[in-house]
Amino acid sequence: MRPRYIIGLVGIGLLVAALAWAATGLPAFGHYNQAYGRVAARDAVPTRNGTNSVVITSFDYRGFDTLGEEFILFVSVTGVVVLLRRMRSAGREEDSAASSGEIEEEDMRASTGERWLGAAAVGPVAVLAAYVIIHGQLTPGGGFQGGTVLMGAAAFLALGGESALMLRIRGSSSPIEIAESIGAGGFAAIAFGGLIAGGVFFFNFLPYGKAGLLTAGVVPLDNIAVGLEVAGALLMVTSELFEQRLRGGAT
Amino acid sequence: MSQLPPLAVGVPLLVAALLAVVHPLLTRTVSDLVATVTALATAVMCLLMLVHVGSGLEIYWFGGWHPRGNLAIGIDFAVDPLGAGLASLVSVLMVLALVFSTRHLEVEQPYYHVLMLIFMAGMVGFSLSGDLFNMFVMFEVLSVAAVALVAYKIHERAALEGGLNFAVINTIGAFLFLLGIALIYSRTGALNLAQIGHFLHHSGNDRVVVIAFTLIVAAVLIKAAAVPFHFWLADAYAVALTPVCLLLAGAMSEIGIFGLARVYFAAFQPALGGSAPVLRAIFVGVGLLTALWGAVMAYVQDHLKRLLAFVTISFVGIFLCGVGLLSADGVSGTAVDVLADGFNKALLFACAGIIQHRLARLSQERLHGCGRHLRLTGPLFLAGGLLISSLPPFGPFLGKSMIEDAAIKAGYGFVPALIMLASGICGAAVIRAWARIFRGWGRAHEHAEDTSDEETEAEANEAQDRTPAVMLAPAVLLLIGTVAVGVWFGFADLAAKGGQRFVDFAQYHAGVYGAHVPQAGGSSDAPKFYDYLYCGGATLIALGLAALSLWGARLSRRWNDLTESASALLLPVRRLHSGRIGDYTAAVALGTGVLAALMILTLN
Amino acid sequence: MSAFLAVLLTLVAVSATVTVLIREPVRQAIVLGIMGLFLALLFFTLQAPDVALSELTVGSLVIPVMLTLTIAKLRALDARGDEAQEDEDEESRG
Amino acid sequence: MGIYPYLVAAWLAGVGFYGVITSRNYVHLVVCLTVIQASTYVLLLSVGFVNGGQAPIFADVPSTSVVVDPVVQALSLTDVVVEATVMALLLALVVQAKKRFGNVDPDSVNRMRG
Repeated sequence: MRPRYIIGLVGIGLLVAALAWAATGLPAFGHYNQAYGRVAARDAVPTRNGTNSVVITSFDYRGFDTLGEEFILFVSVTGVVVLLRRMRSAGREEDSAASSGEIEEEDMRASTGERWLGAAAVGPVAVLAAYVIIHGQLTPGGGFQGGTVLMGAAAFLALGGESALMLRIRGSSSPIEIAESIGAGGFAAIAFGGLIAGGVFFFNFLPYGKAGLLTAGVVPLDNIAVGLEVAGALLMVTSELFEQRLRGGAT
Repeated sequence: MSQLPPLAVGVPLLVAALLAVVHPLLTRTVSDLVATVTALATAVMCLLMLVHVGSGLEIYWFGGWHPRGNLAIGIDFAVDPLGAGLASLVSVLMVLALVFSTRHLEVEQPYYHVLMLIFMAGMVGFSLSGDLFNMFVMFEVLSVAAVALVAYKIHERAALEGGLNFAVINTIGAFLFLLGIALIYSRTGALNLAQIGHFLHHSGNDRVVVIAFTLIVAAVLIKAAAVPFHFWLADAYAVALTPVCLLLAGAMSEIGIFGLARVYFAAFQPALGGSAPVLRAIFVGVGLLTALWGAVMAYVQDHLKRLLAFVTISFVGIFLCGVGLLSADGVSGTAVDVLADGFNKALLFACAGIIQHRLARLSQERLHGCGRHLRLTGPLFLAGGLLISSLPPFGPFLGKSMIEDAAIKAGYGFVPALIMLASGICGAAVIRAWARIFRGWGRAHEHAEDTSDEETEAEANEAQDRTPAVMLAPAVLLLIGTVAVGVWFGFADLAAKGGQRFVDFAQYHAGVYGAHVPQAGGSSDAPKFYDYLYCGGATLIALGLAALSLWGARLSRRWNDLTESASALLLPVRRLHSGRIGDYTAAVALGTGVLAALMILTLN
Repeated sequence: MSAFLAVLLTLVAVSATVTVLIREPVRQAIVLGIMGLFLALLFFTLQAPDVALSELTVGSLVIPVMLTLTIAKLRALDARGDEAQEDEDEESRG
Repeated sequence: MGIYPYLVAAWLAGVGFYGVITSRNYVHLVVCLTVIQASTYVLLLSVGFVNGGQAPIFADVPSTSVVVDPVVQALSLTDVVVEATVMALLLALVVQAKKRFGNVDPDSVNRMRG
């Protein structure tokens, strides 16, 4: 038994014991009773005419946190690009041409059935994604979930063997990259819009509407920006890894 | 209310996103220019904030969500002198780093600039934020950006290892932070620091609070790299691009210390203030251990950047002592020392970068005597070494003397001696490196095992024959800064007021809830005679130790046996820095567990 | 606390333990996906549909996909052997 | 029984730590990190739960009904997606590591660094 295991197990034991000990001091499960959450929930409807107080909380009350989170997304994707693509930046054209050649071979292995499945799945999934994103302030969902679903559409493409299309998305990867950057920048821009229109960073400066899609002021816009950002980010990381795999598979 | 606080974070983020959009249109020069100008603008904004806030407190509520009664609904930036000061330090160092990196061949636009800007925005946001979860978010932003920057040199094995260790340990730190937030939120129903503090002021201390505090402390100590959470640091700093090192060593470790101080004084002080003596003992103990550990490890390093990385760890320990005294004096002393030594460590890393640029390697053995022709870098490096050993009367001396006075005032009379020892050994390591590299003094091959050949891969692929001005100028400016901090005593008084403001929870709470916070009083008393003794002593230790290790063998045959046995004693400690992520994680788990046990036993 | 909730929590704990104990990456990715499923169910039961939706898409779609791609890449690199590694190095310097 | 969810969260954290410490494969290690991360979500969401509370979404329930805490949900909601890309960054590092050292064993660092 390596000394590391002993040290580690002792540490873990103490840590878990400490957490458990703290748990005995927490309010019993289901008896949480503090004002912040109640106020956040109660106010969402009257002040913003939205109904999903979770989304209102994360995009309006605590919008600045979400900005930070979005840039964590952004910066980690940039990191992935730095790590996986930068080495190929020299002569990217020939490179992507070459790898698309490899793609064709890969496609041959995907049965037509899978392809149809993939192709058939894309449309509905994309529509679902759009729905989830724009209804964020009303029903469960929003930019983060919708963006992920949107990326799922692309994943279906990949799984369905339509890698050629996926690669066309990536081969000239600027569209996704730009969409992603616009998502990140757009969110910040909306915050600046609040500064310009309302004199306060992240001020929710649009009319709150009565009911339906156009409520909660800027929250729907935020959701769309985040949706772009998330979909772009996840699509980029997966396609970078995908590309890596294809290159690896080659030769 | 001034709009500077959100702009200081929002502008770099927006520019970073735009850079990523338009990068196909930009040449390297343009993106250098854009990034540097943005950093400069941020620095100006932070300095304006610092001037504007004086020693008061200014609150900015995002989205205009002012608190209702006692309930903070939105997120606030609480701009106080020390927070604004740290933000200014960060952005100024960023400007210098970006200037420094304009001649870096490794750097590839635009990703590098995007990462650097977001890194800076994260650090600025962390030092201004007044909301616990927001601090966590900024913590994540700067960690992830830093990981990408450390692993930037993808074709170097060491860089990847350093990046991986850094990434894993800091991700774990983030999770600990989040667990702590969940616990404290369930107890207080608040995320705003002042509101948490207010709640705890009435509810008092209990086990949930203790464990939450422990977890958050562990997280920030991982970031600050205090023993035993420090292992990742040497691996990461040794391999990062030099301009990144400027920021890592000059600002990021300090960010962790700042986070500890902020979380304690603004949120947990009302509950834990009663047991301050216990906490003081814990923090000062860990701090001294870190200071000495880092110093000794620095002394035995051969690879220059790795040496400086351990110097950074040692100084983190000294900062932790200062903050851990949990007194206004300690905090203000630490503030001065962070400023002075932040510049100073950045200066040394800049010199290391120049050496790497000119001589394309970093192993002292392989550099022996090679630096004779670097007429300007040599003196700069020596000055840095002397300042590391807190040579009176310059910046590091002022900072350390304030910390030492605070320690003596708090009844820790033995702390100054140990700080003297630690900074002396660090100085010895640096000065000896200077003597070897720039003078060729002493014998080559003092170290049996040269562990660093793989890390000495050049950033510029081959040695350059002249030092570009954009590399020399930042170094000179950093030296001037280090010296100036000590020469103009205004810094000390500002820091004293800032410290007063920082530790005053009642005023902080009042300010967050809209009351006007008056300018803080208080001024620093000039260093006493024994401060000169301690710090001068450190310098003497540094010179003596350096001289001994260079020529000791000539004095007596005994010396060799002595060093032999000493390094034999040290071997187990060195083996702990194995570069293996499993070992490091085990150390983190043990450290957190033991910290929790200590707190449980003493605070409850 | 409802029995259903208790069962879900237990399932999460068990699947997490299994995830950690399995050392073979591909099976591990599958079990991780299952854990994501349980987590999503748990969050839904905890009245957190938003988080459940995120966890469902991320935990049982995105992360497994990323893992599989990575594993495939690593396998491919194994297949290529060292000479390929050399030219990668060249490429990265160029 | 009132603290069972918290204990599960603690267990997840411990198990994840164990996996990271004993891992011999970087991919496995990254997965273990996601396990630790799961513990944070379980803890956050269970501390915010209210017996008999509805989801804090008033599309289908009256705005007067008892709801669970939306704040913890907002906190974990964003984090779930974000951490996925952080994992991607780690995996990218792993792929590079494989390229450079030809294996994915965290213990393959064979020289003493000191």
